[in-house]
Amino acid sequence: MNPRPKAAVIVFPGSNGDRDIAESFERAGFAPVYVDSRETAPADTKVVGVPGGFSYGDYWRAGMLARYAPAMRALPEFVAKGGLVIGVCNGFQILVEAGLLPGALTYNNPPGFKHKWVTVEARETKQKSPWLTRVPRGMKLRWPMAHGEGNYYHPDGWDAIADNVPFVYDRNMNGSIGNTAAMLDSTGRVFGVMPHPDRATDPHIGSNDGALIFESAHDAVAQGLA
Amino acid sequence: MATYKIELIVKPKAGVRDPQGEAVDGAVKGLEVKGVKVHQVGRYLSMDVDARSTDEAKRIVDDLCKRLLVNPNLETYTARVEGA
Amino acid sequence: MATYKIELIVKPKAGVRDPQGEAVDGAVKGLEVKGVKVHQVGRYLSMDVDARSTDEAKRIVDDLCKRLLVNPNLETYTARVEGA
Amino acid sequence: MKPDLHNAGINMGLKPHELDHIEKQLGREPSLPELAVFAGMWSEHCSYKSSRSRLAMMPREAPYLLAGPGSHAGAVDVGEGWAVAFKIESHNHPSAVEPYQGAATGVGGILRDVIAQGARPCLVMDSLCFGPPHDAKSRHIAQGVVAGIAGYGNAIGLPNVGGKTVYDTRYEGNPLVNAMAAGLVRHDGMRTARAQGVGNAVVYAGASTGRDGILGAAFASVELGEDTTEKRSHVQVGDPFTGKKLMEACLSFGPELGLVACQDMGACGLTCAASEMAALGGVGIDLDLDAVPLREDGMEPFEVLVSESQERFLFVVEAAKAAEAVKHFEHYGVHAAVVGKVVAGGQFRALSQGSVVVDLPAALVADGAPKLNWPEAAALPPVAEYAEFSPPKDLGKPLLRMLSEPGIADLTNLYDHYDHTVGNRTVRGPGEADAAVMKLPGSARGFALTITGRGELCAVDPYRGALAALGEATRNLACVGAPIMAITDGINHGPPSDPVENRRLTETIRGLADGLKALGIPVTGGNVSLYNATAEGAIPPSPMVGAIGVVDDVSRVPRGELAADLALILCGTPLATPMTSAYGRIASGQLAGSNVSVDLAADKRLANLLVDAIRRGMVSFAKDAGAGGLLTALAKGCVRGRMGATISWTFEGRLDWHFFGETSGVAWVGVAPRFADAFLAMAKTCGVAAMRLGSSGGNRLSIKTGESSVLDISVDALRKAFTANERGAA
Ligand SMILES: Nc1ncnc2c1ncn2[C@@H]1O[C@H](COP(=O)(O)OP(=O)(O)O)[C@@H](O)[C@H]1O
Ligand SMILES: [Mg+2]
Repeated sequence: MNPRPKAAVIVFPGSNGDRDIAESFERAGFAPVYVDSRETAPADTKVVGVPGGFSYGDYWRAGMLARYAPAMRALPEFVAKGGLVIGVCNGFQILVEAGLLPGALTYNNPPGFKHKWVTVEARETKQKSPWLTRVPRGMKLRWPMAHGEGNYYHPDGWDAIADNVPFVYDRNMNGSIGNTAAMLDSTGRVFGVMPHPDRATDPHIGSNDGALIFESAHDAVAQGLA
Repeated sequence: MATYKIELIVKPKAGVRDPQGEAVDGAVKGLEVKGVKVHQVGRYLSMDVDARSTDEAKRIVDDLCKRLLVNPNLETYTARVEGA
Repeated sequence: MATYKIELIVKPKAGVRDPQGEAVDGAVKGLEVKGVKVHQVGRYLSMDVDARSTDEAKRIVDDLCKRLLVNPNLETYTARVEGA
Repeated sequence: MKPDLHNAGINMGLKPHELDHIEKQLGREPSLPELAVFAGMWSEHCSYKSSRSRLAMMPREAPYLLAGPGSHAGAVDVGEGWAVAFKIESHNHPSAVEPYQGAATGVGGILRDVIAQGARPCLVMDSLCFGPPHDAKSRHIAQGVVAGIAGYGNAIGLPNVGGKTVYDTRYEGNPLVNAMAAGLVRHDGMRTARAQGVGNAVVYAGASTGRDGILGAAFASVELGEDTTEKRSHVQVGDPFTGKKLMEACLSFGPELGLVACQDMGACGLTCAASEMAALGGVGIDLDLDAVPLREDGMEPFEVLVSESQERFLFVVEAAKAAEAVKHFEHYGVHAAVVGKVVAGGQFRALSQGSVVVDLPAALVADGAPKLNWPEAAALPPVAEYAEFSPPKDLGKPLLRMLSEPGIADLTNLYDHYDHTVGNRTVRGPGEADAAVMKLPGSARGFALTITGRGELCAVDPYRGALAALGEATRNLACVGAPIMAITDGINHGPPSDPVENRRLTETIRGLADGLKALGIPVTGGNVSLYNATAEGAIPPSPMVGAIGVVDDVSRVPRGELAADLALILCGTPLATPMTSAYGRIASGQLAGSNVSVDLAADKRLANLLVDAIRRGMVSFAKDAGAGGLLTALAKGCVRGRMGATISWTFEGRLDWHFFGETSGVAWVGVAPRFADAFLAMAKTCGVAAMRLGSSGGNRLSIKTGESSVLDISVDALRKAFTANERGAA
């Protein structure tokens, strides 16, 4: 049997979803490794997870600082070589701040942190994403959301991003344009998502709908696509 | 070298919705205070910058804003420099 | 009646712990920017106030700060009034 | 003692007899910093001097109790080699002054107790009492408190999985903010606060020290300098980011890295941590105050000693590994410094600028406060019965009224400020069942926690009110299949200097003690907050009970929301007579009613039945009757499940008391019809009266007694009433 492929989880000071995403990788068949943000992921890493939490306390602006960490600086090259990246919640904010995904995430409207089980719907995107092969278009999934700065904004409006939005909330939760709940880069390999698929991979705790994401990535790696 | 005192204000860019400002405006209205309209809520930061001139101090601040403190998609900023 | 433009800055009271300020200072140091010391992080707010005089505008703002915008246990504020 | 010194001591809050005691024990006059040390450590908060002897009435032993009262946080064995450490702490007064930071630092503080035990925190719960939401000041406090709990807990990454919220005019101006935290630790991973090994280093780690939380009023005397109290003492500000870094650094700092003992710096800061560690270990500690990381200039030695700056820990570390330990903490981004050492003898000493400013027996500081025996009233003032009122003809109106009552009504808007699911352990969070259920790592096994407290009942009868809180905790846990196993308690009371209040305190503790004995379970530790009063008077006695139990298989835990096509069974025997209750208060308009209904034996029988049936996988829905009585409970199940129900039954006595009274030992159970007979048979064996009264389905809640319809209302209308009072929830 092939050894389990490595999934690196970057841990920033203040990250608090690192265990959640690592467990989700593990359930999908990966071998998760934690990588201190001051270091870089092992060379044989196929998949990188940027976890949720309050990196650097989320002071001043969520995700502001993380992009300068060595682990993050290595990501553009990693993606260019075919690596897969997922950022959840604060991880999504970090990927956006780092320029790996377009647009910006700002204060919820109405303002304030909110936790809620939400329903998101899968959409057709221009690029096929290895993160979504198990998620048919139109599928509805239940994940918890838990954020205060998840309001997705793009200066050029919905039309500029519509092709890259793989999930929308079934109703507006935080002010995001077009109810955007997630975003893909132009390669489809970088996936940022505001609600938490990583908290929906254990049927005992609310929903198993998040497992599809991590299993899709595992398929891609198993088929040598990443 | 001299030390310059800088006051930085970062606020929502024109056209970007400002839910925080709206919420504060709503709260003011809730107090039944008339004739007050809150426009924007932003962030304030004070710092000391060592530089050879006001211009250099400004450059350092601009650079810091670009690299870290301001998200150009959402925000603009003004920096006031007080002399050494 | 005239409309006054007010810029309000709310910042941590001297001596009160300012975790944001500490964290942002740490962030700047982390970027290896030398000669910059972040002191305080606070909030900025701009508003229009209808009043008969600068003094009255100031009074309205003071009152609003006391009732809503400023937490006197932790914060102080300065308000700049621009004429009508 | 010189008059100046005496006055300084009194200003700091020490009592004349305590000053005498200090002088006699020392055989000399204390120095000013020494007085500050005593003032802090002998405060009610740190010394329990008014309650200690009475707290000893509570049972505190059980074979599965791995750490009991006196440890940082008590710990119980939950199986598979895991222990859960859990504890309640109050932050009432800080929250009254500064709601956001008061509540936030309350959460930070209780987390550090759990961490000090060696446990990784895995949840927060909170029990809150506020003035009524229509009062603007109370609403402001409530919003600040909830935001503060959210601000700290969410950022540090702990799910808030449930709580209790009460709105009552009697908490106006004196809110109660009790936070409970729990954490997981392997049996062999528990830590001690016992300082040992002469020559070992004392290491400080965490945020730097400022003039935070130094009791301004206590130190406002000329001898201490010209500064105003304003300048000298700041509100404690919480920093969850530092808290998180510190938590990770502490949890990864074990014996292999030289750890000998640890204690968090909470009330009375450095002094409390150092003197208690020394006293526990029977050794002395020398502190070098000049080595303490400071945030502000010009701090005086006494300020450094009693500062309550947040996010700090003190460690005893093997001498040879001290430098490595400092590096360990710095790696995690927190300040650390060697600030002292363990010495022979039993003195707690502090040095500043080369001179000894404090030199006191550690045991005297930590445990030497003379007990305070306040006079006690012989009896409590009698409580009036509710005035007569006639029963409603129909249950609709009162039901809608009950559902919209703040504290009974929907709290989604409150608890959705909290993250419920971070950490991937939350099987049942707020609003999902009567108790929170958490999973153990990599297992189907779990544990359940609930926190409750009924000041409304205790105001009438603290003894029975305390029993009722234990009863409700027992039922709540049983509704998720967990037999109650241990509790932590938060006692919130008025000033014991008032003989009536002091008597109430005795009654409350006696109630808890007798109740625990009846249930056969121990208390693992807790918190006492006295002096909760405003000019309007004392708060009602408000003991909070945080209870834990083990769940064998989390996949069998029923829900508190009704599903379709269940047989609805009422367990227990509701009384149809007047009793102290939310209904009585609302219907009569009086804060009275002398009859607190409680029957722990009935609660225990009910719990045995529920736990057994749930373990067998028979139960889909379970909800006990608490505030609002059994009809309110069923209606909540309907609203949460968006599901109707049809009930029919005949009984004796008044309709309204029957349906809205708060009898012990009563719960609704919903089972698939094929299990109904088996469940009823089990009930009989357990000695629980149980009746199959109807079934779930449709979109109306309809009740018939005999031939007449007493309720027929749409679930939609129920939901509207339940969620109408948006302002109630912060
Ligand atoms: N202060 C609080 N923090 C978190 N959760 C709370 C708080 N107060 C109440 N809750 C949760 O809200 C839900 C409703 O509370 P309550 O009305 O007391 O119980 P129930 O409706 O289940 O009888 C419960 O799940 C409880 O845990
Ligand atoms: Mg209950």
